[in-house]
Parts: sequence; C-alpha cells; structure tokens
Amino acid sequence: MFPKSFHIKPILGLLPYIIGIVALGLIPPLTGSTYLAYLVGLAIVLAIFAMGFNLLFGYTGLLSFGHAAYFGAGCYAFAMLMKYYHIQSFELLFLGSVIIATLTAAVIGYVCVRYIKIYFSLLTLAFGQVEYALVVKLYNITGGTDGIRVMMPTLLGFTFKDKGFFVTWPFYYYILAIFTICVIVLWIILNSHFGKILQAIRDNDVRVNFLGVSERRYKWYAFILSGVFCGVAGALFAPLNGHIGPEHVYWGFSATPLFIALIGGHRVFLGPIIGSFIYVLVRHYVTAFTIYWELFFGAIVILFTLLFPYGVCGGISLWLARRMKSAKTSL
Amino acid sequence: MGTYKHWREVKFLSEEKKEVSRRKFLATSIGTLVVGAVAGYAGGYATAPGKVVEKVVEKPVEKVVYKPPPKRPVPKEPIKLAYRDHLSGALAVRGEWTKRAMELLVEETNKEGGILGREISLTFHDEAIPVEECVADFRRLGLEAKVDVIIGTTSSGVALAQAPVADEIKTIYIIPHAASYKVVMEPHKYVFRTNGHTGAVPIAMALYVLKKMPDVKRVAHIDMDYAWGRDNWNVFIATLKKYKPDVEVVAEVWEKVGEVDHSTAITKVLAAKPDIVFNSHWGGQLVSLVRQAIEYKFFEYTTFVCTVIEEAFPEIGPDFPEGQLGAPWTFYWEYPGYRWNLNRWFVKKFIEKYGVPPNYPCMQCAAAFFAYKTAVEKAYEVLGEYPTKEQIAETLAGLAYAHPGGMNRIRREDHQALAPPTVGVTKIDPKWNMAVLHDFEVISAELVYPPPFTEPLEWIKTW
Amino acid sequence: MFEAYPAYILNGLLYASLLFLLSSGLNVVLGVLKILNLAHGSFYVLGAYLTTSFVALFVATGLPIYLVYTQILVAAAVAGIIGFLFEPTLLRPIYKREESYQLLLTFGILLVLSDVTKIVWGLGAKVAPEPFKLLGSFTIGGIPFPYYNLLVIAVGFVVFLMLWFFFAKTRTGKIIRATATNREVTTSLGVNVPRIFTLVFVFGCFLGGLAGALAVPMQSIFPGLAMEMLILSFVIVVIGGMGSLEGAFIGSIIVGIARSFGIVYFPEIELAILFIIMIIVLLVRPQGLFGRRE
Amino acid sequence: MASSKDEISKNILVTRNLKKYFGEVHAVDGVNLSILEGEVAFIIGPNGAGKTTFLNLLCKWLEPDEGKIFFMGKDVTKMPPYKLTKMGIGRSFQLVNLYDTLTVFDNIRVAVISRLGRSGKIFSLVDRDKEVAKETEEILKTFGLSDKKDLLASELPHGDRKLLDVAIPFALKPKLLLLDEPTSGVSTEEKDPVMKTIVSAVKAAGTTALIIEHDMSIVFSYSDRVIAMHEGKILADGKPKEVQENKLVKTLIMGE
Repeated sequence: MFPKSFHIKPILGLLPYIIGIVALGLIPPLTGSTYLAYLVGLAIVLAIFAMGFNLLFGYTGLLSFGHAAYFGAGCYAFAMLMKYYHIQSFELLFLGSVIIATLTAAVIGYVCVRYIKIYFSLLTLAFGQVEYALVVKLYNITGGTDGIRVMMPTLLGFTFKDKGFFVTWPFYYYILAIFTICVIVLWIILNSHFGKILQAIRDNDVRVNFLGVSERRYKWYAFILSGVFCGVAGALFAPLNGHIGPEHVYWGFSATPLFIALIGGHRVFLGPIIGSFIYVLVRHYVTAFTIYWELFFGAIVILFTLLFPYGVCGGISLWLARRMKSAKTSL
Repeated sequence: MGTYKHWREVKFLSEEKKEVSRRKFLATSIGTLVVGAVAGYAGGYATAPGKVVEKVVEKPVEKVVYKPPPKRPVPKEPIKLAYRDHLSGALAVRGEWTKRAMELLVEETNKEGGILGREISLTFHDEAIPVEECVADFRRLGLEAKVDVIIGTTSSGVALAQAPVADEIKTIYIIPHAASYKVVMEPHKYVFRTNGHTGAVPIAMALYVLKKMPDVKRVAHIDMDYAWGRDNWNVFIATLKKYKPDVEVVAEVWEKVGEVDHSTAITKVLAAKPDIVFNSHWGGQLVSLVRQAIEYKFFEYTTFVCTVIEEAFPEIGPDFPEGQLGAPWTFYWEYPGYRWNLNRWFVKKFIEKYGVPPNYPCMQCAAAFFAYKTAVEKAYEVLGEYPTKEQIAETLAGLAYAHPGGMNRIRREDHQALAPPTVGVTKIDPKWNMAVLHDFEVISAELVYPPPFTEPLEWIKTW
Repeated sequence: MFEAYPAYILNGLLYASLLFLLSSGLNVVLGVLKILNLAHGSFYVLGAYLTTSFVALFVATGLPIYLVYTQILVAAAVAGIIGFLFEPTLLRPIYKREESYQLLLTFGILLVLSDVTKIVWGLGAKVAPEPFKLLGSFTIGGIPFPYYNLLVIAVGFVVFLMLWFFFAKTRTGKIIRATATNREVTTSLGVNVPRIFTLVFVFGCFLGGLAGALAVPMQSIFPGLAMEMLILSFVIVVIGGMGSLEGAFIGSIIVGIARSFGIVYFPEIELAILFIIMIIVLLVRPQGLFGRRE
Repeated sequence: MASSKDEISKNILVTRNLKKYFGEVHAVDGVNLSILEGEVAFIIGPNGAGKTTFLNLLCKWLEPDEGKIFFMGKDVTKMPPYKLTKMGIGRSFQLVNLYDTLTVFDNIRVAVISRLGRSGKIFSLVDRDKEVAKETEEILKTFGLSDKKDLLASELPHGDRKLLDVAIPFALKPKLLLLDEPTSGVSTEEKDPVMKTIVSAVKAAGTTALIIEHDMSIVFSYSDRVIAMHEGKILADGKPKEVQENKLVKTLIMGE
C-alpha cells in the first residue's frame, strides 16, 4: 500500500548536488542583495533542521512533535553563551550550542524512544512544551517572551561591523560550507550500515530485535544524531536572525520541519532540502501580500497530503522511475 | 463630566531638567499643569493638519529675523508608509482598531494634500507570523520595497528583534505600541517609540492609587505570566512599597497568555480580601477576566487597578463596574474640559467614520503618525529641500510635537517619547453606552520616566 | 483560608467539565476512526463564535430571554454540520494511509478554519454574556459563585453519562465500538462503515462545538485559541487513555482540581502544570489511566 | 523428571517447567524439553496447543511466567531478545512481516550486517562492503531468491515472501532456528519444495531447527524428531515412527 522505496543510487551520481551548491554560491556575487542572501541562508538553516528531523521521521519512522525543543536549545545555548560568557568567536559558540542541543536530545530521547507511534509523538510534544514553559518562566535569564538579542560573532577571528555585509558575504559562505558538510555527513550516515539498520527499524521495529539489534538503543542513537543536526541549525540561525525567542521552542514551530519534509518528500534524501527552499520562498512571499496566509498554507498542506503524498522529490523520482523503466531511481 | 482640577506648576516643555520631588507632588495634591500647558501651547501651535501648519511655522519664533531658505520642489511619487500589527492570532483584537486608525489618518491627510503635497501610500503587514518571518519581511520592506517609514509592532519580542534590523536597512521605524522598557535600553539611530513603557505607566498608576486611596494596605494582583505582566507588576509594587512600606501583597496569580478560565484566580483573590487588585491584562484576556469577575461580584468586594483598562470598554459596554481605577496605557481620546484642534479633529473624524470613539491603540497610532509628519515638515522647513531618511531621523530625535493624544517630546538619547500617562476612574457614559474614564489626571513625564538606559527598578531604588 | 476550599473545588469541577467536553469529541474520533484530529480545537472556536452571533440575533428578536440557552445547542449543531463538510471529502481518502498523513491533513484543516473564522467574525474579541448574566450567582464560603458555572458542571456530567450509556448499552453504540476494534470484520458484517465514520466525526465536532458554545458566555472568544484548546484536549486524552471516555472523565477531574489548587498554592506553576501531569502519566502508565495497551 | 547439570551442558536448549498464562488460559503449562545440537525437530498439535506461545517464550518475544530456559548451558530466562539473538537463536514469524519498503537484497543484508556486528558503523558505505554483499548473495542463492533481489519485499508473491521470512533469520547463521509454520498459506504443491529448500539449507549449515508444522506428510518426511503438544503440555516426544503410533497422539491430534 505504500509507494516504492527508492534505491539510494542517485541517477546522475553527485552532479545535481554539485550544481546546487555552486548555484547557491553564486547568489551573492550575481545579485549582491542582502535580502536574498538572508532568505537563502534561512532556507539552508531550515533545510539542515528538516534533514535532522527527517533522519528520525523519514528514515527511522519516528514522528516527533517537539523537535523545535532541540533547535531552540541550540539557539538559546548560542545566545546565552554569548550574552553571559561574552564568547565572541563563532566557532566556540557553535561547538557549545551543538553539544548542548545534542545533550538535550539525548536526555529527552532516552525517555521517548521507549514508546511507539502516537505515544512517542505526544511525549516529545509534552517535553517540548515543558521546555517552552521553562524558557518563558525563567525570564530573568532567558529574557522570557522578549527573547535575547544575538550580536554578530567573529568568524575565524575576523570581526564585522555592518550586519548587511556580514549576512551577504562572510556568514553566507560559512553557512554554505557547514551545509555542504552536513549534506555529505548525512548522506554517508544514511547509506552506512547504521543507516540501513535505521530503515529496517522504520519498516518493522519489533523484528529488528530478532536480528540481534537493540531497537531502543538504535532509535536513541538516531535521536541523538538528529539532535546534532538540530543543534547545528539552531547555532547558525541565532546570529543570522539576530534575535531568538520562545516561539522557536513552541510546538507550532515543530510543525515546520514536518511541513518541509512532507512537501519535499520524506522518503527521498533530497526531499527536506528542496522542501525547505519551497517552504521559505512560498511562505515568505505569501505573508508579504496577504494577512490570510494561514488559509493559503492550510490549502497547500491539504493538497499535498491528498494528491502528492510523496512530496515534490518523491513525485519526480516516481515519474523518472516509470519513464526509465529499468533502474529504480532517486534524486 | 467630572470636575477637572488645575495643576499648579507648569512643568512641561521647560528644556532644563528640574529635579521634581515626588513627595512634594503628593503633598500638594495634583502636580504639574500639564494638560493645561499642552492645550494652550498645542492650540496655538498646530491646529488641523495640512494648510494651517504652514501659516504657523512661518511666524518667526526667535527675535532674530529668520529668512527661511528657498524651497526646492518636493518629489512627486507617494510616500510609502508600511504599517505592521498583529492582524491574525491572539493579538488580532487590536489589529482591527489600529487598522481603522491608520486608514483614517492617511485618508484624511491625503485629502488635505498629504505631507508637503506628497500623497501617502499605506500598506498593511501581518506580524502574527513566526518572529524570523517578521524580521525577514521587515528587511524586505526596507531593502526591496524601499518604504520610507515603518510604523507598527505590538509585541515587544518582535520590536526587540526588528530594532537592530532598522539600523541595518536604514529605514525609520516608529513603534507606537510595543511597551517593554527593554526596547529602548539600547541606542538605535532609526528607531523611535512614541508611547509610554512598562517602566513608566505602572509608576503613574501607583502614584494615582496612593493619591486616590492613601490608606491602601492589602494588595493582590492577577497578571499574565510573561515579561509584560512581570514588568508591570514589579514596577507597580516597587513604587507602592517605596511610599507605603507597610503595603502587604496578599495574593498573587500568574496566568498564561491565552488563559480563558479565570474562575480560580478570581476566587483566590477574593478569599484574600484585598483593598485593590492590580492587573495588566489586555485584549480578549482582559475582556473575559472582567466578564467573569462581574458575575463573581468581584467589584463589590474590591477595587480593580488596571493599566490597560480601556481595552475592555467596548466589549463589556454598560456592564462595566464604575469606580475602578485605570489607565488607557498612555493616551486617552477625551480630555474633559480641554480639547485642542488635533484632538477634536481626530475624534470627530473617527466617530464619523466608525461610530465609535478611538481607543488607546488608535491614539497610539496617531501619536506615531504625527511624529513622522511633523518631523518631515520641520526638516523641510529647515533644509529647504525634501529631507533624506537620515535627516528625518535626526529631526525626530529630540522632536517636541503635538498629536491627538497629547504632547510628546522624543528624548534625544534613547528616542523614547516622554508621553505623560493619563489615569482616571471608570464611569458609565450614557452617550456611548459604555464605560469611560473620568476624574482625570495627567501625570508629568519627569515623575515617571527613568533616565535613559536605566532599569526602572534601579531608578525607583534611588528615589 | 479554608472557607474558600468549596469554591476552589467547584472551580476545579468547572474547569474539569469544560476539559471533558472539549476532549470527549477528540476522544470519540480517536477511539473509532483512529485519527488524532488536530483541527478539533477549531470546532471549539467555531462553536464559540457561532454562539456569539446566534445569542446576539436571539436577543435582538426579543423572544423570552430564558430560551437563549437553545442557541448554545444550535451553535454546537452547526459546528457539527461544518465537520460534515470535511470528513467525506478530505478524510475518507486517507484512512488507509500512514498516520502522519492524517495528522498533517487535519493540521491543514486547522489552518484553513482559523482564517475562515477571521474572515467571517473579524479580528476582535466576541462575547455572548446573556446566558451567563441571566442566572446570577450565590455565595459559598463567603465567595460568590455564578449559577451558570453549576449548569456547565451539570452538562459535563450529563454528557458523560449519555456517552457512556450510548456506547455501552445502545445497539448503534455497540456497532460503532465494533467498527473501532476492527473495520474489516465489521464491514464484512454488512455495516456501512464509511457512513458510521462520517457520523462519528460529525458527532466529535458537535461535542467540540458544544464545549466552545458553553464556555463563551463565561469567557470571550478571540482568534488564535484553536491551538491552545487542541493542546488541552491532548493532555486529557493522554492522561485518560486513548479513546477511553471514563479515562477522560476521571482525567479531567484530576487535572481540573490539580490546576485549581496549583494556582492557589504554587502560582508559578500554572504554565507547566498540565504538561508535567501528562509526562508523569506517559512515563508511569503510557496507555493512560483506563486505556488498553496496544 | 529433573534434568541434571550435565544434561543442560550437553543439550543446546533445555527448558525447565516453563509456564505462560493468559488470564486462566494455561497456554504453556510446565514444559520440560531438551534439544540436541543439529537436530531438526517438528512440533505438532491442534490449534491452541501452545506451540506458537512456546516458540515465543524461547526467543523472549514473551516473558515466561514461571520456569527457566537454558541455551548452550547458560540461563537465558531474563535475557532481552536482541542479546539472545546475538547468542545464536533466530526466528521467523507465522504472520509474515518483512521490511516492506526495502528490497529483497536489503532484507537479507540487514541480517548479515547485524551478524557481522557492523550495525554500529556510521561512516562506512554499506554498498562498498564486499564481505556483506558476498554473504547476502550466498543466502539468496540457497533460498533461490537471487533473481528477485532488486524487487521490494512487498512486491514478492506469497511463496517467496515465506522463503524470505525464513532466509532472514537463517542469514544470522544461528545455532538454533525457530520456524513458525514456514509453509502456511503456501499452495499444497508448493509446500514440499519450500520445506525441502529450508530443511536442506538447515541441514547443510548443521543448524538445530525447531519447526511448527500442520501438514503431517511433510512432518514425517523431513523430521529427525517430533514433539506433540496438547493444551500446553508435551504429549509425546520421540522418533517420527514412535509418535505416529502413540495412542494419545492418534486420538487427540490425528483425531482417528
């Protein structure tokens, strides 16, 4: 009853990925527009976040409702380390944020992986909301609903004054570099022995125990890995956006990676990446022109779940597979 | 209409900062003659907008004969004004009102030739989207749509996020509503706030309570459990305790934003038998709190002290209990006894168009709108050519201007408008079939605004 | 201090009754259709908004004021009918699909409905005070307590009894429970399962609308409450046990009383108290108080 | 009959007074059984005799209420399923549930990865692992699934799905293989070839096997030993011939 899975052998090898990264790299020189650089940067950050989320959802079959908690942990770690410990170097802050986000994911994950299906989702939701309540309540540390302002960190020791320049050039390429590394690392993980076991867990988690693999421990490893990617996304997002607040921990924000994964195609490696770009661009121009953006977005979600359940990339892969007949293909 | 007491000392608009002792203010009943000065000065200075302004400005102010520079032509294309507010979600309650106010202001001003003959094109943008979308949209307005001025923002979190971006995109950003004192704790070249903040209005409220009920002892409070509610309460109780150390806090309730069931909160507060109950709720949450409190006969047992009381007037209508203390946060549409042209003009037009008097979010919009309009006109006078964004920003810093809600002086250091808060007591007005504030007082800005960049609680300690 | 205890307990029961009514709709749909309807909060909001319009219209007609309570049921019924628009068209095609698709589809409905209410009823807060004001209040332990609240507590209890009786004793109730346990077998017995599903979904929306209709006279309704109400119904359904009505009823009472005394003695806790209870239950008894282990 | 210490060490599997209740139903009611290395034993008995429950207890799908299980001389009663599998017990499922969205090749490969203890390797591309690929190809060949290796498990005909369901635990090279009705749902003429493939593979690898089967002709043609169960107890246990003649077995199971 479910669509054909996708043999991981990409159609044209690594070509589409290289073209994509190069194209993104050309945006600042060609357009020079701070605004577009900011938008693409945001899309990349959300792509990393969605890739981390999809490692659990699309590849291990675990639907988490509280993933904003780990993204938010990354953001707040970055902001608070900068504010209270006066660390300026991005690299140090980045490391600290990723570690703290991963620890949060590890602790919450350890408890949540004991449960299956809807219990797992609701437990992650509950933990996410407790973190949200903490962030709002400890308002003399976290600034509560006013949030915390994030200054410009130093990149590789260089300090910058003009935020416009910072976003368009140095930090843009920094994000692009980290994004490329994340894509490569995730691609290797998903095609590794561990990745194959995760996909087995997705299809039939109980039977995996009878292969000699502890289903619970491997789900936990997947949860921690997902936390790493969320931490990376959170750490990149804080300086890019310049300000973080409790809405980045609220469960409403946890729906974003689910949107992105399902629009892009959660059973395809490229799905969350393409989905994120579509999401950011569509969302952005819709909110600019109408106050009824929720109606527009609700309609898109209903359309995709009914007509394109495999998402954009899933649909394209299926179409290509049918036309190529022989090899099972995938983007 | 209630009696209106004259204030004895003219405090306002004197440039040098004379240290005013609060004790003297309380001992000699009502302090500064603010509204009177405002009315007198404003009346002469700027009546209806547009045509009258030119006449007044030409009259040379100083003794030295001042010959204005030759006027270069004003650019033709319209001034792009972007207004941003919560037009969806829980805060949309105000969106509806502020949208009306802005449409009216722009429409009327355009009828009279806009600003210096340039027509204003107004666009609306929703801020009830995740903050990073808000910030991205804010950038788009500045960089891509190249708007002249952005007025708006209700939530302090969003204002704090967008303030640094305004300097980045070099676009004037006037904040009419977001009221956290933190918004102006850091200097921003292009950011201005034209209404009172959480460090000032609760002090005014406390001073008014001390004056109205000198023997208050038992105090309770119900507040929203986020920065807004916390700041309001902490500043209010600190001021109260400064003057009456024996004041006792008998019951505390922190409600989550969006809470709809207040029955337990009301019961807890009533059980503690307080003299007054402080509250800083607003929007739908205030409406449901007052609605439930009425049925719990809350107002027969204690008195309500609410910093944003006017928000509930239209929805509750004639049921609103009389004799409750409150503030419309900073500006009120009706100054009994003293009405000046701008106030009369705006209220008349508003009632003509919508059949309802403008509530405080509308007055806050008007305060922001006239700040920009006056700054542009003044800069044009001085420069003789249409001012650039940077020049308008410099004019705005330190600008003293009149607007339908009163008189504002934007402080040069932190661009915070020293808008004197108004406080009063509720009374049902048969004309509007809803509650209004009467027995009115305007509390001088020097008494309530902390000096630039200082925490209000620290400032209160220094009294 | 103790003379206020009866008032706190009554307030606790009031909140419990609202919670039960709110979550019963979600519970019924979850129990039978195995769908977690994320749009359930929107039907609470719809019920409330419809009540404000109907009560205003009714008051204008000048009919004897005591009939205004009929408007609450009318509003809830209309909310149910609106539910009818969504089930056959959008939900039926995806019953066989993976669980995440059902969640996402109902999330889409939540977004659409939240804007529809904004277009129809505008952005301001709406109230329907007449039913609340009419009954006045009495004092208990020196603290006033409105009669209307007693009415809401009573309705909560009555609805629980009716639901329990319907599912335990009546024929259709048993058929619906059979469909819930095993769709294929019930279909083979000649039961028109799709029609049962539509009926159950509409009934769930009706219950959600009823909660909103009953609550709005005491409170007010403004945009953005759909998500808040959804989370509240989640908490109760989890504590009580998926699809278990007794669980939701007992769970609502526990949460209602706990919140009431929580506010009195630990004012800081109000924001997180629901989620802490939810986590404790999920850790100790994941299937909830009365649920069955899958 | 109390089994002595040496009996535990000699036999690959020993159960002592194993019990499992579902409410008042005594699915498994005190079973004492010893299985020798390399034996292919069949379990027969009417539906509800407790055969599947017994199997589920051995591989710890279900926790026993009473009694002990010894595997290769060690007490494994309290051991979680994945540890037990690592020690060498593999099992298939009566209701086939495979990794439906993975290819046939991957279904086997997952088992091989786990057997070689490489499931934890994160930074090594599994497609490049020659050893895993070779071993998977072997298993596919022994079970005659090589030509269908790129199909998805969900696309296989029922017979092949059954074979794949047995091939997966077999790929773990277990010491003891538990098979729950490997030929159920397979058409009668196909039943024999399927069982022949399974038993020959098991015999070739020298694996001990415990197979639940209803078709008596298959049972008596392939088994070294037959165990008859009835209402949670062992009715008869021995050579196929002996069990076939046993009066009790005849009346209660054969229904003659």
